[in-house]
Amino acid sequence: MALLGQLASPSSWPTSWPQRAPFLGGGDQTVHAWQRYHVRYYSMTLLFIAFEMEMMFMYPWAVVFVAEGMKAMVEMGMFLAILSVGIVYGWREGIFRWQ
Amino acid sequence: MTLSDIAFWLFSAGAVWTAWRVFRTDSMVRASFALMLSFFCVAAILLLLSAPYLGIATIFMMAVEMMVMALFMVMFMMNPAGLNPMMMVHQHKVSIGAGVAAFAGLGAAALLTDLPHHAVAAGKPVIRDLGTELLGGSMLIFETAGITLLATMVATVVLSSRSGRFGAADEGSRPPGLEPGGKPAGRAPERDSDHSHHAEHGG
Amino acid sequence: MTLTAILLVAAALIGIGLYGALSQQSFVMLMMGLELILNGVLLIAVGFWSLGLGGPPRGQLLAIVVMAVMAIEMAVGFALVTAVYRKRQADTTEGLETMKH
Amino acid sequence: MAMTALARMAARAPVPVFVATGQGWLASCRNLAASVDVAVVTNIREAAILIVAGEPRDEDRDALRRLHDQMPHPRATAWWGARPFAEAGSAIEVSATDDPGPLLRSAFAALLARVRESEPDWLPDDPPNPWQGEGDHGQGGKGMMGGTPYGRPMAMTADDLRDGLALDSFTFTIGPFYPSLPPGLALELTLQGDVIQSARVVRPPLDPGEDAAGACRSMTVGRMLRLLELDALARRCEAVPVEDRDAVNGLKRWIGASCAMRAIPKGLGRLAGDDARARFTRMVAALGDAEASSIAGPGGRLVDLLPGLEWNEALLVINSFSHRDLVALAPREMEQEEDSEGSAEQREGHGI
Amino acid sequence: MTALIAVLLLLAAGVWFGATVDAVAEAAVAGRPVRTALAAPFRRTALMLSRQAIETEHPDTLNHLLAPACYLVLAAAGLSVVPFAPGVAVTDIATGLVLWGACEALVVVVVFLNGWSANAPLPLIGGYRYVAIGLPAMLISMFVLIGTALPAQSLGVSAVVESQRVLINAVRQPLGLPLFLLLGLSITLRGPFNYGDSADLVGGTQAEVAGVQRLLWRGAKLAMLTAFSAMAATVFLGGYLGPVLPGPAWLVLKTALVMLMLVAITHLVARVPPARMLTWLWTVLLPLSFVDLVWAGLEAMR
Repeated sequence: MALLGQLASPSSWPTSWPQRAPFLGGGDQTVHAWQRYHVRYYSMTLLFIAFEMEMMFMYPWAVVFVAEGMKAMVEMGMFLAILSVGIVYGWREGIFRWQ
Repeated sequence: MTLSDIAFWLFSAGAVWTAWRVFRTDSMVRASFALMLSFFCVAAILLLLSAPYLGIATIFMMAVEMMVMALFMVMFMMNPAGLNPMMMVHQHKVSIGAGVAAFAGLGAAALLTDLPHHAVAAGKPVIRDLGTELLGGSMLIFETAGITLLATMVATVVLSSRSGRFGAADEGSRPPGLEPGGKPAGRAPERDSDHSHHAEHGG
Repeated sequence: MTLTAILLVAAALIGIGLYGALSQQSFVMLMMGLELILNGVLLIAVGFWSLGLGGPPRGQLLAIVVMAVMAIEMAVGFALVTAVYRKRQADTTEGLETMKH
Repeated sequence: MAMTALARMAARAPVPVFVATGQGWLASCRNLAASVDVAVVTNIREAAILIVAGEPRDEDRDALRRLHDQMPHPRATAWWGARPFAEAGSAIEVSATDDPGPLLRSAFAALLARVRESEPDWLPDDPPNPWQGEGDHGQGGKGMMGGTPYGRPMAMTADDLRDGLALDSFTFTIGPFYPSLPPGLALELTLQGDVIQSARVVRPPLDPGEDAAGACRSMTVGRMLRLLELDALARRCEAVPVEDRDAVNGLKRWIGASCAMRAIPKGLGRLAGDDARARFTRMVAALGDAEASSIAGPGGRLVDLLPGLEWNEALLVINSFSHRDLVALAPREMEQEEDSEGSAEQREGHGI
Repeated sequence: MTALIAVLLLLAAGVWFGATVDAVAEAAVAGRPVRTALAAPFRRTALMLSRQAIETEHPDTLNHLLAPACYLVLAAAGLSVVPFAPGVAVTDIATGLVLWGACEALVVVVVFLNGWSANAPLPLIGGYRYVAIGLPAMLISMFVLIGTALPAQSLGVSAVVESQRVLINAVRQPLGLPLFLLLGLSITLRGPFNYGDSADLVGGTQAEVAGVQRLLWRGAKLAMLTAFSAMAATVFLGGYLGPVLPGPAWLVLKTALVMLMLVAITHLVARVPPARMLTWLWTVLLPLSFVDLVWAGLEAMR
């Protein structure tokens, strides 16, 4: 009840401009925080979306795994081995660190 | 009009409307996630089309892809949050024409063609079918996809990452030593001590 | 929910995607248009699979391939954007003035 | 009715206080950390009462005003051994030697019951820049990047130290009341993403004095533990009585078991042959000792250690120094040209 | 219908239980009186309700409101695949594991949005940092979950439970549960995987919110903790299976056990800097999840 009441009437105190300023321990900023944010792991994310595609194949594979037996194991092993090469390569190129 | 028909039209309207919002919003984050919602609506339609696996898999794939999309949109667009309204378009009229023409053409084709009618039987084990197909008849497609993805991974790393054989990104490029482990040829590294620790993070 | 209706919705998505891909100046927005087109293609593929052809396993595989194309297009596309952005900055000797516009 | 029941229930929670550190910070912080009446919070948005612990430096007064106004209503300020500002109105005043606990409690209950008026802002209710009605759409901006939409201009691009992508750089000052920095230290940082591009000391840390090394060390270790996401352990550390051997040894065992030392990357913030991990390990070992342990003549500048570090790593480096060392490492810097030259030189060094 | 009520009840009870256990554990580690911690969640809730909710300078208001709400909905959606007894689940579908995976992926989006929408530097850093860790952590959990689907020969959660009649997966696939718990820490923003709401950013994505909004986010995190614990209990500890007691009781007990584990880890284990964790995730934990998968496969073929 109280929660709904609060949500309906946000508060008896409107937020003032000094209150809106971002908390920086007494510090201040001059520009907006929204910016062309320099993501430091962008290479990782690109490798990630390529690698993540393999999930699409793995779920149906899991369902028939027991029925297909060793064949399923070997084929998926090959598939994952191929993709792991990409991960090892990315690791050697240092993309799992902050760029 | 069955329940699934109503759901279908609702999701269709959602898919088209959010797709339209993608190009009409100023905030890049909102644009990315509007596209994500459009995909989700299509995913819901896929569920109605008795493709339980594809529908839900679309949701999780697209959630991840659009997340990455948002990162890059914000990174490379000026004014990513849309604080100032903007309209970055060229050949606007032509594009609208092309869009409408594509819709009209495809729509006419859909309306005029005699489409096959053979709905998937209820209770057909579609996921199991897909798995068997992957491991059997389409094994080659499956493994080729692996190779393609590997190529993509390597290409993205090569193109996007600045680091290479000569050291980590944060050290700047440096020529290899004249003898193994020796000083870099050419010029001396600057401010080495400040950044050396980053090289030790990987491990 | 007939196949015709699904194709119409997919046509709308493709139309909007095409508009976006042609009209947007920035490379990343252009890619959103491409993704939308593929979104429509995905819908068509699954629509045919489900309502037209009676659910052959290969139809689902096609849908997965469409998704893989999407992922690959995005990954390579963004890698290219990054490379171009870096390169252009390195080429621009006056520095930042030209980057702002 | 429901409201008063809610207020009564809320009033029984520990009083959430934020400590603005003035000259008397050390004794006050130690006292508050051990108190059961209050919960020291690290974010002003959680606090209901701002405690000014000792007289603030003259130059920190503006920062204190900004900090105060960010506190959500209902709110109050307690001046503990400090003279209230002229604008403070009905302030809670506590003398330096008193325990503020009971006073805070009653003030807190009065605030929640709306008996005590919530404090108004100390700064004028104006946006950082005028914007309303300006620009093409009345949002304060012109064109794509111009103007001050919604009160502030947009960030602009600059070169990057590490990967050669010139994206937006974001400059701001942080401190002197930032809970993850030593009390009093204020830095002007330029970030790209979460990596520090350049740093400048705006205010040096408050000097706690020679004889306070033991108490000071437990505060520093506490901050460090918090950076390692061990908040509960940090509270234990800040409250630990230095002379109680058992308590201190127990605390050391907790810290050791949490892998806190190993969580700090090796080689981080190397200065005079020591990295952050070694300094922290030594600091933990010295918990409970009263005498100061200083690295022999550090002879460097804190601001030189920071560029190129990620946010969390940078804070780990800063807090791995003992407070006294930091006073020496982070002297006050004048507004000078030297820094811009310094960063230009770095850019060359790390260019393509 | 019963299942829906059960989900909501379990969520509510889980939020209360999680908040209490968290407060007690925190008090115990911090060396403060444990008795008062028992009532602390109610008092803190009341406090947050009676305070002002703050708006930042031009926030993305829609997303600012949507993020906590969606987080809560995701917790409920995740919990909806958990069966309380044979056949009693809200969404008893054949692709329950995939649905759970989709919820995991969307948590990353929601946390990012929460950090982004405030238009303030510290939440922004928190949101971005979380994406770096959240994405690979999700990948690992999916491998682990696929491992549990192998013996079940199905992606349905009920089938996974039924496949554990003889031996629970936590024993059969010993690497699975620990790896899955890491994901739990990650999607509930806790302890060694708290990269979104971390203390060095004074609360990260929630650094700028106060009052009701803070309460909502906190509640949503606890709800997600409940949902995750129930999922882990179902997939690795056999869910409703157990002697003597009725099925739902077993599920609740096992959920509580997983929650206790997570809370203990939260307060006892240090966190490493994000760059280092990213490297570990890809070079140590991901190979471990491969090992788990092979182990599960060989075990399932036996």
